[in-house]
Amino acid sequence: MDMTLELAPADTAEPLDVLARIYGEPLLELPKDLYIPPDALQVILDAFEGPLDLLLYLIRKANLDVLDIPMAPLTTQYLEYVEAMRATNLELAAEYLLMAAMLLEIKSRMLLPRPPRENATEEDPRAELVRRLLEYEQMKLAALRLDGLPRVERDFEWVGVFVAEKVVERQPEVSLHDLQLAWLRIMKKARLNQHHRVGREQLSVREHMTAILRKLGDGSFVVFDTLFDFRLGASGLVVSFLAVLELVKEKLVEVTQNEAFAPIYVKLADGNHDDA
Amino acid sequence: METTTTPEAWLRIVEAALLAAPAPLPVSELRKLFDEDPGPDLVRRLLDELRADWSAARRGVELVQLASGWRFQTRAEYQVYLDRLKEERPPRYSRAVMETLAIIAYRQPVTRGDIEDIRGVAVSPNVLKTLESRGWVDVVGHRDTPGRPALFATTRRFLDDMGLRSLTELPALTEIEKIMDLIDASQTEPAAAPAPEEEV
Amino acid sequence: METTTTPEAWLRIVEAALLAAPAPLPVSELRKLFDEDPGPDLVRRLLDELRADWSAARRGVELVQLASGWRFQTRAEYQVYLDRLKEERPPRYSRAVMETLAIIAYRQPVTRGDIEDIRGVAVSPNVLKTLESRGWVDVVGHRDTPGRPALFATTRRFLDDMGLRSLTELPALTEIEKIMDLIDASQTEPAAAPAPEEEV
Repeated sequence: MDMTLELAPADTAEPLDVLARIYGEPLLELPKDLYIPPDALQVILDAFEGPLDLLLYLIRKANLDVLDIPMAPLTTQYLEYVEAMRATNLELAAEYLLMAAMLLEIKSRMLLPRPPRENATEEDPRAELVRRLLEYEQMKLAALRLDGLPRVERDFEWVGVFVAEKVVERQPEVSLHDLQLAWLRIMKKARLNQHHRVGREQLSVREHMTAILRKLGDGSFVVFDTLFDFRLGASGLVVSFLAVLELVKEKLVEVTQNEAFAPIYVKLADGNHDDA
Repeated sequence: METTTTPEAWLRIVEAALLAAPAPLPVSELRKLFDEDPGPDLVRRLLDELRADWSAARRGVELVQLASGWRFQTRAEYQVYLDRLKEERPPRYSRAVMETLAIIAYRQPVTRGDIEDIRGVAVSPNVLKTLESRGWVDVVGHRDTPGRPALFATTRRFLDDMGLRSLTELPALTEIEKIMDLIDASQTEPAAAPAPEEEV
Repeated sequence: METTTTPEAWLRIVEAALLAAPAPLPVSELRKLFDEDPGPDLVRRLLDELRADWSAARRGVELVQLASGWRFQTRAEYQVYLDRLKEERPPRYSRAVMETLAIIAYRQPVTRGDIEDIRGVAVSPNVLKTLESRGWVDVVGHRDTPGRPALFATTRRFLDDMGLRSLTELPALTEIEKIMDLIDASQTEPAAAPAPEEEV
């Protein structure tokens, strides 16, 4: 473990030796025990996160065996301390007092004579405090390491380039199923359900009608033969032809032939084209 | 990067700043990036170089200059892809639009009057405009009857967007009608008389 | 780009999406970019390629994988420059906040009482509020004990902001034994004989 266990308060801006001033004199050292001079109280409370934190500091820096603190003077000090604290910060005082009480309890239990043969089963009264100190220590270090992780806004920035959006509304998506449902609705409403004649072939006639209309779109005469795509095969040609007949019937196109066997011309019915 | 910062390094710094900036950065702001103010001209040269780099790499993001400064932004042609990540529910066409589209698809070429006959209600011009602006429907001619009404048909684009090669691949109406028959039968209604004017 | 989209073109699309995304994009989300779902493996390959490309170009921006997906971010060594454009410093958190965060991160889910037990002091409501408003911590339930105290846990956002993919990437907890040498030594002494010279 190459990591130095720096247990001093991480965010104390000032060095520890000017931690506080008592009666104008700098407090050069942290207290050797849990007694905090009332005048330095606020500063120390700010510097430490609580009695556990202070205890850890004392273990490391003052090389103090917390379990060997003289308990009687400590108790006296703490009573004075709580008295001084009453006005200002009772809640925090309570925490330090609780810690003092805990230390006293440990001390008293250590002093109790124990039956010689039952050592093994009886837990060391210090175990619980040690466990808590260890756990807090571990979390303190974890906090430091967590703080050391590169963090967004402090150590790096998210990239977020502007999305250039054309002010186009988003187009609805339509599936074939939607189309089918729409048709179903129409038929239900219009009671068109008896028309069984609308099948694939007739639809393809419709498709060819549209295609032929497009070919004639500019209004000029088109040679009849060119309306047919011979690659479609016989059935395709028949459908194309039916489409032309249908267009004639619907008066959408005009078919002209000057004389027998002369070329047949087809054009859109009069004025039936885009005047573009 | 600390002591001797090369022009290339400055290019990267300006680039990083622009990529992470929440708003366009003016040249005056970009000058603050440097250890010593390089003046506006050098910054502009870096910006030009950066713009050319990104443009040459044909990325989906480009550096552009706006009134308030420079920023990276996605190219417009990438919007279609980026839109796919949007959470919002896709908008839907109204019933009128869908039914009109169905009628044009299955009965083309049809006039507005035809559509109104089938739907039994007037067709708002907006409905047809919606379909035309989508590129799914257009006017392929005019019927030679009084008023010479426009004939609407579906377009190639419509087939493409639907993933069809031809109109014959549209779901067969006979299947739909079978379903209809079943529904009607279950409703125990006597089969309605065929609408006499409907002939294809 | 419409019909034949090459792998190179897809790379650019994924890149543009990631550069423009306001939050990390998971692979499942990136798959939506494609015309046809390419499956997760192809997307991962594209991401690896993209990461390698950007890394090789030694840019100030890198592609990283985080808890909630992939995202571009600026490299830490560029922060010193980017900070020069910042109006205000990012918040610096007190020890109380960081220790509380560590306890929640490593011991989650925990109640406020658990945190107080470990730290030995009361947890101010502001500390938890700070962490919650940063989006790093939230309430994931309540412990079934009297008072039903809220259980706190870290969020995905916390991992994202720390550059982590999962909680398992948190720095390992230090094994602390050495500091307790004194105590250990006293414990290994024959416990039956309390030091008689101890004062009370």
